[in-house]
Amino acid sequence: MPESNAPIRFTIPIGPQHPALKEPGHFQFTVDGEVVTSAYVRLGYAHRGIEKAAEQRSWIQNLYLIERICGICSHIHALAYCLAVENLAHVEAPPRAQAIRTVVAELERIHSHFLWIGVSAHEAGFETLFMYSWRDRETVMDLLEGLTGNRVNYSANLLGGVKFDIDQAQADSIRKGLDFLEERTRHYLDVISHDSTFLQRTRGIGVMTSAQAEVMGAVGPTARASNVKRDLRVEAPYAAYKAFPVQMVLDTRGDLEARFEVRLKELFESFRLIRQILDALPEGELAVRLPRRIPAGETVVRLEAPRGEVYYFVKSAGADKPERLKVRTPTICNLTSVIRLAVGHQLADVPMILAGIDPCFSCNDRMVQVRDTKNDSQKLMTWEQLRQHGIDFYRSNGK
Amino acid sequence: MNTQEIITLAEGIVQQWDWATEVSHPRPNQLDVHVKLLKELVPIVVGLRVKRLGYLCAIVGIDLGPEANEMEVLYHFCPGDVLIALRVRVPRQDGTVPSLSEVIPSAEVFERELHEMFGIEITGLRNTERLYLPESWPEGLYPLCKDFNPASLTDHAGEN
Amino acid sequence: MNRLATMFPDVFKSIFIRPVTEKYPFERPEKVERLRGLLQFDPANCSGCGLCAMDCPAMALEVTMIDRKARKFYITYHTDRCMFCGQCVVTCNKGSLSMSNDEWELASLDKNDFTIIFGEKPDAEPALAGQPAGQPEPTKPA
Amino acid sequence: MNVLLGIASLLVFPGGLFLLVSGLMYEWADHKLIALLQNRVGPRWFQPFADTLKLLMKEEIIPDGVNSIMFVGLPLMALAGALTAGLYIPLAGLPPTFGFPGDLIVVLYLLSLLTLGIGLAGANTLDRFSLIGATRTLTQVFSYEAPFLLALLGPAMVAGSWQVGKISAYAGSHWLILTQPLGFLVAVIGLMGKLELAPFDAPEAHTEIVAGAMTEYSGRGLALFNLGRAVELVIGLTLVSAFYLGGLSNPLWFLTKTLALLLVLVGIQSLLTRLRIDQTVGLWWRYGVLLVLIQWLIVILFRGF
Repeated sequence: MPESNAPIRFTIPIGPQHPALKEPGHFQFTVDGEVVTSAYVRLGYAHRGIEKAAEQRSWIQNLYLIERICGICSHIHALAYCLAVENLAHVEAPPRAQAIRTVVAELERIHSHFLWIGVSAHEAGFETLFMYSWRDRETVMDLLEGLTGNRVNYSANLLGGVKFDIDQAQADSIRKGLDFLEERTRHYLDVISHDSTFLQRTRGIGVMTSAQAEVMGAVGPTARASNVKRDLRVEAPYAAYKAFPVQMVLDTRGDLEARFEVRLKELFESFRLIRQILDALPEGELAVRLPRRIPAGETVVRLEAPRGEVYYFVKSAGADKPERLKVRTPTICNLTSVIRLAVGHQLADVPMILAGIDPCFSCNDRMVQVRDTKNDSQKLMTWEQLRQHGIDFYRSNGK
Repeated sequence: MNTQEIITLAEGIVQQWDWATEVSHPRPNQLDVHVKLLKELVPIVVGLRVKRLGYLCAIVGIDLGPEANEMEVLYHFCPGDVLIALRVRVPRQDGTVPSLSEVIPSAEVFERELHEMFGIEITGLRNTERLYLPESWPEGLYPLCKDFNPASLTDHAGEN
Repeated sequence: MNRLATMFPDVFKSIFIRPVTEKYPFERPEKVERLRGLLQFDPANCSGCGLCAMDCPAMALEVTMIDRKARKFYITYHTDRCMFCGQCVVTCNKGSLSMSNDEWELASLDKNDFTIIFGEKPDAEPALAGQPAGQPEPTKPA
Repeated sequence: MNVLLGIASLLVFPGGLFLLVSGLMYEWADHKLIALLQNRVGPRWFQPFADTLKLLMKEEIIPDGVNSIMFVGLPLMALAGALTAGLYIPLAGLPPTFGFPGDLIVVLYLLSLLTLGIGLAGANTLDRFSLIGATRTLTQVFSYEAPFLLALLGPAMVAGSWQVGKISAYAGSHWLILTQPLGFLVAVIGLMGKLELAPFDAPEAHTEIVAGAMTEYSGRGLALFNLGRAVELVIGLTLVSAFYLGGLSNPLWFLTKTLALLLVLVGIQSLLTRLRIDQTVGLWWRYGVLLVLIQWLIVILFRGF
């Protein structure tokens, strides 16, 4: 309750159940008229205790548990887990399996980005773009279904390889689908960068500078739209990205429009990469066998999910179950940064800013509380302050 | 900066605390730093951060079990494809680590999760409200500890 | 050049084409070759080893051994627990399991329809039934 | 006999029942056409009726902290206003049932009653979405009302009368869309603002503020507001097409012209992104008013006075 002589603040709660959010999350925005003066997040409504559950299941069973962390980027989670387990077991999946994993990962990226265009268009109130982008998303989902037998939760991975092969007919249907999708992507890129009513809602909104993005630890397309070079496919190539490199898509503007453009331009890279892999699919086995007990050790795997960097820490004690499994998803990194950007914007822009990072709360699987009042935001240090802080620390240590 | 340069740079920074740390290379792109003196943790982090090696990927807590009677906290910094792991050991009961949130804002989330899941106290954390466990979660029960038994929860399930 | 109504070509075209909406119960989607539907069992080579049950992440399979020597056993398949991941098909090295690609409409009003018995289940449980093979101690969800 | 006829005209045609049914049918047409443009199937013809029936059958929950008389009364007032306005306009191509000099202004204010009702209903509840929605609704009223009114007064000026029946009769022989295109444009956009159709749906932008002012309404109250809006859709379409599209001389013309106008509205709805409330206000006062004043200037200059 506001104090009697304090200016009356108006708090708008968004979520856990709200039409703008397809997943549960709770946001509180204090508004002054239409302008947001503070923002507050609380997540974790989709917390399922997966990290604990994983300690009680066998290595193989976990693969499917992990795949269900997120419905959109299910493959990348399973892939990260597989790579971690293979790492621990000192096995490498055969090159053909790696290539197929990469194809599925890129198809998933296309699927995720198309979904995201639709969601953000919906937040912006552009229903037609929403409907058309989701219509076209069906194409990539059908491709994935044809390839793996399921539209979501593809279960393409096995510990040590993949389940499904890509034969000539599959490759042809994927190529055909990609041609259509590429044409559509070109069209959507035109729409989001030239439609004047849409640009009114994206241009100059939610600007995050490169320095801010770096300090607050943004990842994925959100960071790249602010010209932060952070793409693990380039920095630390995994699976088949070593043999088939990708280009990093960067933008300097850092606003919503840049985030849109980065994501769509990334799709062209995906199309190109998938075609390239299909043309030069390495021959060989699909999977190698892994022991049921994984040797003791610990490993960290970081992959570039459609939304940004996923991080997996897996520790084995040599048993048939993991000792500790830790997942960190991209949303948690981006949410803390972007929620601060909402302050000072119109309430109408907030759903767009939220959607701009492509939040995934079930992925996130944890709860954040970032109270961002005006005092608190001063806790954020600029590089200069940080440098000074560092010098002070060195001094106090007599160095 | 390539992998080798980053590793060398990081090692150079950590060397300044050689009385408090122990460095090892489990993998070519990984640098493990065992921090033996807790109060040196934040200065080391600042040292890394100033050289732009301070992209904090995650903070991982590991319960080493009742026999070891210790918990391990891992701070993973991931500049490029390098992994710098600061490892800290704390006692299983009343373990305490300093907060990094003054230096790295995004650390707050990870630290609160750490506190919630392992019962490790974080000194200097501004906000210690419940993080991702429900409000009705019993006090002093830390789900990621090895001796936590999920079945014990059924006793509390009827409360709300 | 920024302009209004960039979606006009789509909108105009859609007047002349059919809606893409699938009228599902009336029009059936095309059959997908690799679709993972209901699990099928071929008893020919099955030895009742129970590996499938061990690897099943959803504990949808239970192998019950009646007589280990005579290789008499039956498998209980809980379709309501199954999440159609296909791990059991990969795990089975005898090729006894496969997934149907046209049986995927599994909704039912009767709970009993969700339990399918592979093999022959004796009418009465024998008093000295063997331990469930392969199945680890079932951890009951709280 | 006259009394019976009067009651019939109030309850069945052109008032009451006819307005309600045609309102719901036009609402369906609106949804169906949008679906068509978005490559979807869209609802079947009885969907709005089913929705209304369902809402009428549901329990109406009166939240704590509201003035319950206002809470129940406002939807009634809004619907009554919209239905009354229907008596003064050439519905179904027939001349208006009632008329008196200057009834155009009365019709416009009766139509505003709906928006006002929604705004007050939102302000009446303690819900934060409703309050924001109410603020936005009322802000929007103040931005579109003046240009819309001015745009409809353009035809009144050339017809030399402020009576809907007479203007519509005059417009029957003059296609005013050709002589007053700017006025037509402002009238159409104004109508969309009045009906809170996309892209002017900021007051009920459900990704931001759920259902805006009507968030707390359920059951009967929501049904009445929805009916009121459906009726207003018909009346608005009738007015604009009667004034600008060469009059409504018979039911066939009525159907053709209003549907053609609806198609224009649907096209605009499906092609534009929702405007923020500040952008809406800016649009109206910067361009809407300016355009309509230019139109007036042209009309005045050519009429010569």
